[in-house]
Amino acid sequence: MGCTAADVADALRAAARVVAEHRDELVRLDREIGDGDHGENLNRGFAALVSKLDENVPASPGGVLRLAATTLISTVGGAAGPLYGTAFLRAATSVGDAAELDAEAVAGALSAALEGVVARGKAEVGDKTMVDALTPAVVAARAAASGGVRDVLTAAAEAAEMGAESTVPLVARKGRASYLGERSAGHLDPGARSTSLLLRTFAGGAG
Amino acid sequence: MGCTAADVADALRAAARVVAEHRDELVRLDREIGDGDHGENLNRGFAALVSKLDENVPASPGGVLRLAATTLISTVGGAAGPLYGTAFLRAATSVGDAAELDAEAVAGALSAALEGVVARGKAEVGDKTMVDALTPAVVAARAAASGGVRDVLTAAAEAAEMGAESTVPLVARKGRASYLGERSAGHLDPGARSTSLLLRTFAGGAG
Amino acid sequence: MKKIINDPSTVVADALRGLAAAHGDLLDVRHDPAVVLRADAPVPRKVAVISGGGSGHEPLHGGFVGRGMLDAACPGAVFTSPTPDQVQDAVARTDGGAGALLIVKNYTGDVLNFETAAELAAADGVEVRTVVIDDDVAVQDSTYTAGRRGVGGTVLLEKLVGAAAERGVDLDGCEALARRVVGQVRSMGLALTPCTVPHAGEPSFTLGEDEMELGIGIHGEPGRRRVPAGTADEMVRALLEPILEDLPLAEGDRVLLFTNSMGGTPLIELYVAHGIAERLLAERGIRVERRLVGPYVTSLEMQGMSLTLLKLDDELVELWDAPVHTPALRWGV
Amino acid sequence: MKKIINDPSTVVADALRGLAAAHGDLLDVRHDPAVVLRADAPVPRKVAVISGGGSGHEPLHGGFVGRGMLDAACPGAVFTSPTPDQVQDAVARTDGGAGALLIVKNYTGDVLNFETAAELAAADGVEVRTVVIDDDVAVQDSTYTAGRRGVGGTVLLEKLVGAAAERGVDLDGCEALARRVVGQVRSMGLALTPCTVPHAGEPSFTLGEDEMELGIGIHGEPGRRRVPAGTADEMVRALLEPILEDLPLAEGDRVLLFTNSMGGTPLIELYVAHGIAERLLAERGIRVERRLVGPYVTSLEMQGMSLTLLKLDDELVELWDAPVHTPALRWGV
Ligand SMILES: Nc1ncnc2c1ncn2[C@@H]1O[C@H](COP(=O)(O)OP(=O)(O)O)[C@@H](O)[C@H]1O
Ligand SMILES: Nc1ncnc2c1ncn2[C@@H]1O[C@H](COP(=O)(O)OP(=O)(O)O)[C@@H](O)[C@H]1O
Ligand SMILES: [Mg+2]
Ligand SMILES: [Mg+2]
Ligand SMILES: [Mg+2]
Ligand SMILES: [Mg+2]
Repeated sequence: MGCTAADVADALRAAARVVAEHRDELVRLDREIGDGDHGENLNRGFAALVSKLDENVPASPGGVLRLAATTLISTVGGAAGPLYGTAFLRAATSVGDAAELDAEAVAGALSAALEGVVARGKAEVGDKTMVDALTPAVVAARAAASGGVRDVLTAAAEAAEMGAESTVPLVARKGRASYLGERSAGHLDPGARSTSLLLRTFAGGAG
Repeated sequence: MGCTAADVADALRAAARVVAEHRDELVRLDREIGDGDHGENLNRGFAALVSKLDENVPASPGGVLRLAATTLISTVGGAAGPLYGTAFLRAATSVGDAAELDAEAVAGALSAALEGVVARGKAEVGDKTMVDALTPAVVAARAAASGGVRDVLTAAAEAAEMGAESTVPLVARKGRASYLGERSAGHLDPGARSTSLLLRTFAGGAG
Repeated sequence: MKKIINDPSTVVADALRGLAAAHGDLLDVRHDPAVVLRADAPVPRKVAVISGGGSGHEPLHGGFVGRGMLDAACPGAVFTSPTPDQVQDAVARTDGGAGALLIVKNYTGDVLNFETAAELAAADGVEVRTVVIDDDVAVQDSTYTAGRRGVGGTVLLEKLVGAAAERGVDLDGCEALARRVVGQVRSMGLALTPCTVPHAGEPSFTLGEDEMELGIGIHGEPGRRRVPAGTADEMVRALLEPILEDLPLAEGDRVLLFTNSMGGTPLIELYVAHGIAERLLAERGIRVERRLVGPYVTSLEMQGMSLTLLKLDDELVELWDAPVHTPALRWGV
Repeated sequence: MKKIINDPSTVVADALRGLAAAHGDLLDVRHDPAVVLRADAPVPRKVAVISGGGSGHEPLHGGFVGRGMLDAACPGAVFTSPTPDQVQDAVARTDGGAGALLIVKNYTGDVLNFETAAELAAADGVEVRTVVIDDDVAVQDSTYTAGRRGVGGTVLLEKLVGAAAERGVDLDGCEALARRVVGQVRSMGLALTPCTVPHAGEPSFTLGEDEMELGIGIHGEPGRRRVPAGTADEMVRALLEPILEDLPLAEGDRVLLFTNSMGGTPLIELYVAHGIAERLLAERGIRVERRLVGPYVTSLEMQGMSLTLLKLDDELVELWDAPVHTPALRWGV
């Protein structure tokens, strides 16, 4: 019951739909404490990814993740482009060329993704960024790794959701929202929100 | 009971007060069908005139009218500056260097003023300009010229008021309001309104 | 009304002080009466080219004073024509013995005030000619109106006549050139938002969220028609078509295309519009050989744009390319 | 939202088409990936000076491509940093064998994307240096933030480094100059109105009739503080004082004063502000030796302004005065 290249591709197509549905919400969140483009940026990137997947789905889960990485890097821009791009790139590297991913592999991929985001963006938990969603997700995923892939992703998604919510009272210390100082408190971080949306989608679509 | 230089100067000071009071109204009227500066322009001009009169009141009524003319010409700008300037200049010429103006002289001055405005601006009655206020005022002034100066000015003021009102339904054919075509109908012409205000003030203040 | 001003009644004088500080190498800015002069005025034996008008259209006209363009500009109050004494002073200070050409935008106030000024300057012994520009095709039925307004074409006229005067063309020649340019330049504008005159304090008109004013002038006056705003393609067509109806151009004709912002429209939108206008003209076989894109004839902070087309020939191309050194237009020096 | 656009998702490409049409003599505008190149790129043996960033700040950066300034600009989506492949392409197409200097405004997105691009370009065999500009004094406590933003100072940096590269200064020299300039340029901005990003469709923030945002960046992000709007004198002081606190200038020091419009503020107001800034600096004995006034680093149609001060010395004055020929800045040619 592992996760194949087709499963990963399906999960990414589902993610593209969810991003499109939540585009305006993410734009609004980013307008409040950023520059109002997060939903648009991700939507442009995931739409481009779907086009690429329509042309050709790589043979391995790692190949699909690598395609996601390069596509997002070359189409999203902004902070989220390189950060999500690096996340997918590290995840791809972490799974190597395995034909199927088991729960351990998925948890390991999430963990690698987080390391990539932190390596690029230098954010810590509490800085009010996507790291606040991804960090608890990785902890929960690791704890659930003895179960199935779906258990891992469900645990990650739930933790990410709580992690995202936890950004509301925070004063931002990274990214554009940090320019607002105290005025950034009281708002949900758009990148944390998108991370939680993506993980929830992967959990829903995972085999 | 003629009108002396001091009387003319007092009438002009009173006019400056009335223009200041009605500045915003004239701006609003001009904003509706013009460029929103008529009240500001006249106010600037009459304020400058008061400063000059504070320095020195010329000896004759004609001298005072000439001072009004040159001051308005060099401070008002726009269409109203040259038009009112010419009106006062022609009025000054028409009264010559008489020390006092009788009813005939006042009616003659108004008549000369109208001729000046028409010579400069080429507007006819019905074009929705100050000419629509000044023309009936001159007719009424002439008819009242056998009475006193106050009769002449009161008759002129009343006729000017009706003339100004008559501009409301008109489609402008001269000045800035003409660019609006049919859309200029339904609005009082600012220049006609200021003409009627000035004449009403002169009537109130005349000896 | 939120504006970067201290006081509506001093805004023109305050802005002139800033202009003088910014461009002291090019300009000699005088107050009482307010006149913006070329720093090296008067230029001996050169026709003096002088313009002016209400303020609020910056960089018009003060931004176009300098070598190869205007010798002097006379700024009136915001949206109010200057007074005759300003123009008389400008003529006196720029007269190099070859006479003066006054470029007047066709508004009743401007025409009347420059008319008086021309008389005063002539009485001072300077030969003065006046050319009135009326390039705005939005004003129709000119028998029933004050006639067409002078808008975007003014900057092209000032550049071309300024170049001719700089080359030593005499007063007759400058006047003839100016009349020729006026005959072959046409403009049309639209507004997406109104502007607020400082002393009025309220917007010049109000527009619904999806409306635009078509055929506006440059004084915040409402346009001829209020229509749905539409796409950039539709807006550009709405401006270009009346111009092309009025200025008959054949396939292969050469033009200068001037895409002008009314002040508040950002450059990114202006370039979108310019690209569309170029495409539409190319489709008709009209050759755009020179272009000007930017906020050059503005209406305070109004959002909107105008298009201007000038029919070109070799002489006009050469004059357009001639060196110019002013605060707002500069090349060849 | 009323804008002169056809479609929010094509606005950058459409504007680039207009830019190409307007300045075909100066620029080579490419799509997929979007890059604005000097028409004569690559220039052999010259350091390539490259910048880029989100669109919506026009004329920054595309309007500064040309002789004596940038070799290439990489426009991202509106207010979104460009992607690494754009920058990699720009480096490849402008590399004249002397390496490339990337000028990056300090925003997380820009820094990350240019970082990746620099790695890719280095892998392509081009020597690449990156200089990050962070001149915005509005951002305090930089340990608790993403650090100061790059704003108005960027255009001065691009001009100065572009001039050095044009004179044949090598990559080390250009980099050192750039770091020196970054060390002595400071800016601060305010907004009177928000702007509307086309794809967002709603204003980036809302302001009361008498409020202004102090310490805004250039992406429509709210500022640090919301304060009463006040007079022009007060506004200019509110910008100048934090700059002077941060950039210690002694009496007699020489500066370049850059008075920048955020896009929607009309030139008449900008000159009012510039005049005040000159007066305040003169009162402190600081010598304004060069100035730039206009909408050069904008935030779409936002009304507001920023001030930038650059401490000058003979070398910087000479580089500032050196010829430049781009769509938005031109002199000496
Ligand atoms: N240094 C960082 N580390 C991790 N995440 C970051 C960092 N900076 C910004 N982010 C995330 O990126 C999100 C903003 O993305 P986006 O709006 O697409 O980019 P930009 O800020 O360039 O407009 C923020 O909400 C935050 O979650
Ligand atoms: N040709 C004309 N003849 C007579 N009066 C005119 C003419 N043109 C304009 N006016 C008058 O001038 C008034 C406008 O004056 P004002 O607003 O001061 O000048 P401007 O139109 O230049 O802004 C109009 O309301 C009208 O009464
Ligand atoms: Mg953002
Ligand atoms: Mg008016
Ligand atoms: Mg006026
Ligand atoms: Mg962004």
